[in-house]
Amino acid sequence: MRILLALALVLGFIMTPPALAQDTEPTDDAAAMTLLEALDVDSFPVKGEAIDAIVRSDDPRARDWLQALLDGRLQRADDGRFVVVLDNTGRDWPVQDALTGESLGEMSRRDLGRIGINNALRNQLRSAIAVVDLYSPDLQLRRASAERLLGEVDGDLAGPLAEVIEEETDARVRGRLTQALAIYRLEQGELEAIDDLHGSLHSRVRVALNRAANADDPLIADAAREALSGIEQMLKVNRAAETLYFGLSLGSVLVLAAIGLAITFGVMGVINMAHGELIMLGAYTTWAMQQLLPGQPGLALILAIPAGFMVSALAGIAIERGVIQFLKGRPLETLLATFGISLILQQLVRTGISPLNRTVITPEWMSGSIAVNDALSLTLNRMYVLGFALVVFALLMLVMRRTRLGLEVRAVTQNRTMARSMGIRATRVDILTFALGSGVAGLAGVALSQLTNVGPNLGQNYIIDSFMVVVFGGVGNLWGTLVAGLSLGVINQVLEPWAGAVMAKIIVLVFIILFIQKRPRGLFPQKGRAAEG
Amino acid sequence: MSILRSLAQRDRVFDFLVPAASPVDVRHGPILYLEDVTVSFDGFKAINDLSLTIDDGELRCIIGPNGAGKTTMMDIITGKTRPDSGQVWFGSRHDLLTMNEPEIASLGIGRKFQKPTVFEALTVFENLELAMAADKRILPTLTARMNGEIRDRIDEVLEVIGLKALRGRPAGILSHGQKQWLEIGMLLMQRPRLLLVDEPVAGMTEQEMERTAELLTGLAGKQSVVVVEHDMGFVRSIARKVTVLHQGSVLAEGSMDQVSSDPRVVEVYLGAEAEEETV
Amino acid sequence: MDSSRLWLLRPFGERSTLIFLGVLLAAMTLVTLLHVALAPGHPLYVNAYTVNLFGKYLSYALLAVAVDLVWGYLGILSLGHGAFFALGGYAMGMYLMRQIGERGVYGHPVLPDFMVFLNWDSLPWYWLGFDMAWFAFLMVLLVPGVLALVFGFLAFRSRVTGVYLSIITQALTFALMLAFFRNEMGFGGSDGLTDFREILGFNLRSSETRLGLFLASGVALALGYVLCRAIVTSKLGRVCVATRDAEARTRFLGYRVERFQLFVFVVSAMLAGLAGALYVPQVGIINPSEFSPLFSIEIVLWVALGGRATLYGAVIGALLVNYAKTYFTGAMPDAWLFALGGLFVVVTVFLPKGVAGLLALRLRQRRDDGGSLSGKEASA
Amino acid sequence: MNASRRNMSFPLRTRSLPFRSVAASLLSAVALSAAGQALAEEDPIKVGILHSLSGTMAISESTLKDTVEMLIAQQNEQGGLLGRQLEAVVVDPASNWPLFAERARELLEQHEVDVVFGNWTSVSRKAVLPVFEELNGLLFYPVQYEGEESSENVFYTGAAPNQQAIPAVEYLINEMGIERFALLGTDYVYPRTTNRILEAFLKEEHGIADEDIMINYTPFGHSDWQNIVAEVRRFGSEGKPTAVVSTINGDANVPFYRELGNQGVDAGDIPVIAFSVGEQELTGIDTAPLVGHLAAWNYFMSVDTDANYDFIDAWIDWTGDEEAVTNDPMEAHYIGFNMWAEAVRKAGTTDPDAIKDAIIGVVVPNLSGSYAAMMPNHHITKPVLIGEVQDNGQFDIVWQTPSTVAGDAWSEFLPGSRDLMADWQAPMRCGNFNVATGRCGGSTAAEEAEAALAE
Repeated sequence: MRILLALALVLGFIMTPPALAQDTEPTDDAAAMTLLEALDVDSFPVKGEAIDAIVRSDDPRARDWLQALLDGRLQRADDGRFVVVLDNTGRDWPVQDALTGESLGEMSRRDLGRIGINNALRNQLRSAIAVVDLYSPDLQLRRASAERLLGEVDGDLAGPLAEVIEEETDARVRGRLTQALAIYRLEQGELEAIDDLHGSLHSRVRVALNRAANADDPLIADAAREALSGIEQMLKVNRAAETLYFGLSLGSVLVLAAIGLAITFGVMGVINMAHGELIMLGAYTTWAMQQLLPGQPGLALILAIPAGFMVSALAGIAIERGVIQFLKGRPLETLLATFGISLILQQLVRTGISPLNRTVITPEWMSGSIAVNDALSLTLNRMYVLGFALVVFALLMLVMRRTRLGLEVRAVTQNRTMARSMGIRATRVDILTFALGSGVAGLAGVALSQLTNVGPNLGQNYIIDSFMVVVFGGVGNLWGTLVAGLSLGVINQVLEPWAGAVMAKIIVLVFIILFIQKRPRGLFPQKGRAAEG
Repeated sequence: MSILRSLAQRDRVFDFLVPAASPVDVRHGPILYLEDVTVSFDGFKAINDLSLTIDDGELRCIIGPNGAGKTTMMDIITGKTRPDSGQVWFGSRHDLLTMNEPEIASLGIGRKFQKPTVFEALTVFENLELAMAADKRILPTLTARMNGEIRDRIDEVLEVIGLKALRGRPAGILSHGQKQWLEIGMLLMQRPRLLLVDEPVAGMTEQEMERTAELLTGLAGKQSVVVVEHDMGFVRSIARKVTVLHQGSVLAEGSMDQVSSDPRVVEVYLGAEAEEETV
Repeated sequence: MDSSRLWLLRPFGERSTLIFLGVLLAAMTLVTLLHVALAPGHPLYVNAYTVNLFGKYLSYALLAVAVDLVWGYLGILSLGHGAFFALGGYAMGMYLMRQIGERGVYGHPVLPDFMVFLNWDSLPWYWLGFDMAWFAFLMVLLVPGVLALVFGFLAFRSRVTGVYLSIITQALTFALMLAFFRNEMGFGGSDGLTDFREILGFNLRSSETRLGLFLASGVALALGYVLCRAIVTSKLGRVCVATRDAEARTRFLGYRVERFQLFVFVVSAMLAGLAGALYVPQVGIINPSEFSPLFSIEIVLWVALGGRATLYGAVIGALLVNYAKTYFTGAMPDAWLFALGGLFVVVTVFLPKGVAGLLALRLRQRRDDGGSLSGKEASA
Repeated sequence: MNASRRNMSFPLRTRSLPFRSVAASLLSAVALSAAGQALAEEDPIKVGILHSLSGTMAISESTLKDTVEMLIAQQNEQGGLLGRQLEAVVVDPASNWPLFAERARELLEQHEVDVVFGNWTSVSRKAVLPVFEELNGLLFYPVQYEGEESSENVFYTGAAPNQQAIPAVEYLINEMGIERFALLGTDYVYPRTTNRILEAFLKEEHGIADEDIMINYTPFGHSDWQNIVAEVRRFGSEGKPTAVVSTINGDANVPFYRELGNQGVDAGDIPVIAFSVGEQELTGIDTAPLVGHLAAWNYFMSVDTDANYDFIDAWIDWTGDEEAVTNDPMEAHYIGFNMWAEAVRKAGTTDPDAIKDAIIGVVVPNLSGSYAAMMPNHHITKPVLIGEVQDNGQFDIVWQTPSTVAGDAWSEFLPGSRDLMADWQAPMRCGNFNVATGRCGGSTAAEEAEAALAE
């Protein structure tokens, strides 16, 4: 595999750089056909040679073929033609001719045979494409290509690579390629190469240094060990930062799921067991938006934020008017009734939509991660959720502190009869509070659709955790919910590598149970006579 | 493991054979003694350096505007609220701050709440039965049997509070005034040394009020009674000694006439009343 | 001495208890006769499947009585009674597991199959003793009892009540479920304990044993009912009701409320454990899903539907809901969750006193024929 | 239906509630059983279907119910069996394991079905096993499982570990040059056993060192994979080619693959080979970041044979859903059903004992172009296929065993079962015959443990 890559690279590079091959004459179709036919064999090693041949062919269509092959779209029809499948969903697929590029309409999947590849070939294809891309004018492609070459450099590539480094204008690409070259030089026993590797957190560098630390040359071994110990120190810091991030991220999910509950439970004293299902409705709204706007998952997601809020808020109003208003002052009964509602909502989704999980697409700008450095990268979807949670929290605080509704809500919470006698319409406040809490649950659902399954059981998985967060934080205190959610998230993630995922969860639960015994009103209790209720 | 250990240490809690609390020692002075008691909620001092003594057999009225700390004081005496500092003694032997509500209750301190609380699902008779001074540990309660003596005692109290005809009805159907009496009846069943009565005549008719006044004055002498009340007319009709609370501490103390002529009291009261009227 | 025995006999003086026991006895006799005396194929013949089903219902009914004791009379809505039920079931399951002996698929004389399977070489300490019936049966009561004692001691001491208590009982059963799902725990992980062979020497796969278990469940239900009835009709029962309605007041009367709560909670947990122990040999498996919070909430529904604070209401509720469940999941599986969810809503909003409440209302209306007080009382 | 309604309304009208209620439910149950008996005299052959239609497992199991119903309809179109029509008896065990046992008993005792197709999880199979043995019923179990079982009354048409896990790992080692393995699984019996077998296999057969095997278990429905994926990433970044062998179950997969994608682990760096992720599970996942990850099954929807295309078309017509997918357990039911039908024809009766004798050795075509044979240990022969996920939610078959593999009831890699074998033919008729002691149901583990306890 390594040899093949080098071969492809060297030949491709020395004869004519493939990126520059555009202006050479296209080989004739018969030759192209031969090249492609060589791919239609069962043996993967033979296929590897065929790919190699395509790389060497200078055919301008080569990169497209390789890409189609990599994507599994290069197929052979029963009549012997090679086609590129444009869309492979359903029973009939639109195709185009691989040689001429003209559209051939739709073909039945029965009549098409795929040119299969495996992971070895996939790596070979990627490397071949990467080498081609090293000369690409597109900076992103060059960066990706440089990333791939780390640890893949050998004798044949070292010389040309040095020249590429000279001419490269982008500092990041140059740095990466220098490291790639340094790893090779270190393998060759060059002591100075270690200087280029100092402080790099990349795992391939570490592997190379580890190997060097066991080298026969004591000078190199010592230098490598010294470089490694520095790296290890930095890794520890990064590891801690990573765990903190994981914890905050998990915590933000808990906060989002719990904060709506903190409002309905804390402010109104209503135990809403259907809260999880309101979250689920928000998630399904996201899915529905994406169905309505095919091809624009990002826009759909953004639109789902208000839509999810509205859907859950309306459902919340329906629950409040339909059931909860009849159960004033009987919190345990609301618990049972809303539990019944949660069962009904789940089953509605199951029979109305599907018992199967729904696919919610993560938009491009939310996938992947931001690399802080080579050892620490923060996943983007979770970063967005964390930010979203904080924004939602801030807005809620604003609503509670700065608006008339917030004032009225607080008044009703403190003393319902007094508030009513002062002209506050307690019923209206109840409806609005419940709508607000439910709507926030919908927002949580929109966020969760980016992290986990969107299915009928989504809500159930969060309801107990949400109650724990609210109770732990102290009922009727939004700050408490924030602190409780984030700290439980961090505790969980710190414990997890040490105790395992299940034990971590059990420990957290037992901790909360014991904590409630110690401080029955949570971290931030309401004080005074009003709290005695 | 530590849970088990704490269970073991607290085996006292599960010991059903602890002797009943020893009688109150009033040989060396007052039956209730509060000194420098302070308690605050969220920075607000509900009780501020309060000192108060109640003599054995005394009937004391405590008045004061809203928020003066009357109910909080009751809470402290009965163990519901713990003060931040100060001392509370029952007789000269019992430090109430080291005890919880049932312990305090079984020492002989009975309390009637501001809002009448009776057990609505139980009958009037059963309410009194539960209140009766008896062995209140688990097994004796489980095996307790009704006998003639107990029945006589309950009937006696029913007579006093005038609810004999309603003995078999659930307490939930009683009128407001009847509930107040039932609660007083429950206090009587406890045979307390000290009765704490919070606003006994709120919502009562003139006639009912008179009866209540009779009841309370009849109790004094045998028991010590502390009455917290808003209704000045009622206070005047029963009071021998009055304490005025203001902002968590004692403003004035003495007979009704002395107190009502005290300029500070007048200011506090009139000011407060004027304020109340504007609301 | 005399008096302490008398409180247990007190329920026999009540008409409702006598009716309840009479009906139960009659039903048990009828099922037994129809099962034993008639030949299979006779239209009234009750087959072993049905006997088994009824046995299961009866153990559920006992569980419902246990929940009603704490919820109806003490006002503690436990959303974790499934945990006590499951622990009793596990204790019984461990006994039954040890009874398999060499007949397991691996033929190991001591270790249950799943331990051989997971390559354990000896029995964990907490499995010791479960080969003896008396020890296992004792554990059926003790394990749930001790858990309830420790949990209740902590909770009641710090006056965690109402909604908070409900939520932490739910957390308790959830934590136990997660724990029992772990294979390292040594309780068979998600598969739990199964493949039982015999109990006290009787073959579990014979219909005679099944009939015996059905009768045992009936007897346990009767005993449990009488015990609970004795408790709630005693002065202690009235203290419980007083605590439920006005906890602070009860404290000021000199009752150590937390001890009464603890006592009743522990009794209830033990009854739930007993119900679990009767349930397991009849269904042939015990696994962690019995700890699921959903199940615990469902039990509460049985009680709510039947009517709180009546005990016999709990029995009616358990029988009704489970019969409906058997029927619905057979006839229209999709409708079951709708029906169950709808029941929760309808019962809490429109039938706060449950079926028993309706019944009592009818009775009273008939008795005092348009009496003005009855309506008021029912709504109070 | 009437019975239940009557039962529900009784308490509202009468005084002596408990008696009437019990009596009513009793009567209705009796009526039910009487109805069952009357039907048993009729002609059709009854086929029981024991798959959850509600609860958490409904996602996977309800399609299997439809599959069996489709197969029954197809068989009836061809004139049924032995000149009799087939009739499906469907019950819903509602994803509740004790209810599985109860429903199995109902099928066998109340409805007197001739054969049952059903179950998905191992625990549900364990729960019904005693019932089938007691009442001598026949159960066809269609899902890949951990092995270590062979019952006279159960036919295992899904894969045993040697028909899925072991070939998959051999593929990783031989074809992809993998040297380190992260075995991730949901904490239940199937992953536990599979991973133990794989661990033993990797160490004994391929000399993989302890530090090159990482094992991790997570609870059902686990949704926060940050830590574990980070750990896998570190585990895989130490120079040796690494793969993840996943026995992660159902719902936990979506967040797992998502986290993998987001943390930048792609199939080229650390491929994941899954044993529980099939076409149906992929319908709930955005497959774009998964392309290239692997799955090992005995059937994929993308198998290129006419039999398969016919099956898919029939399935699409049956469900009326153009996007309907087929998967491995469906094929297992297809095979199991045809085997049973063949055995009924061969035996000329539906009597369980006759079927048990007749079915061993029955050979029927599977959907991937080869043949499935029922072995004496009640497992069947299957080809093993490795597929790579494509962006359309299908698998591209990249490798398959040259011939079919016979399922092992007892793994040779577990010490407890090394000496056990199953043979349900006369004269042996034993599911756990110990070749070391020559006894049925015995094991050397017994003596070892006794010695261990004695110490």
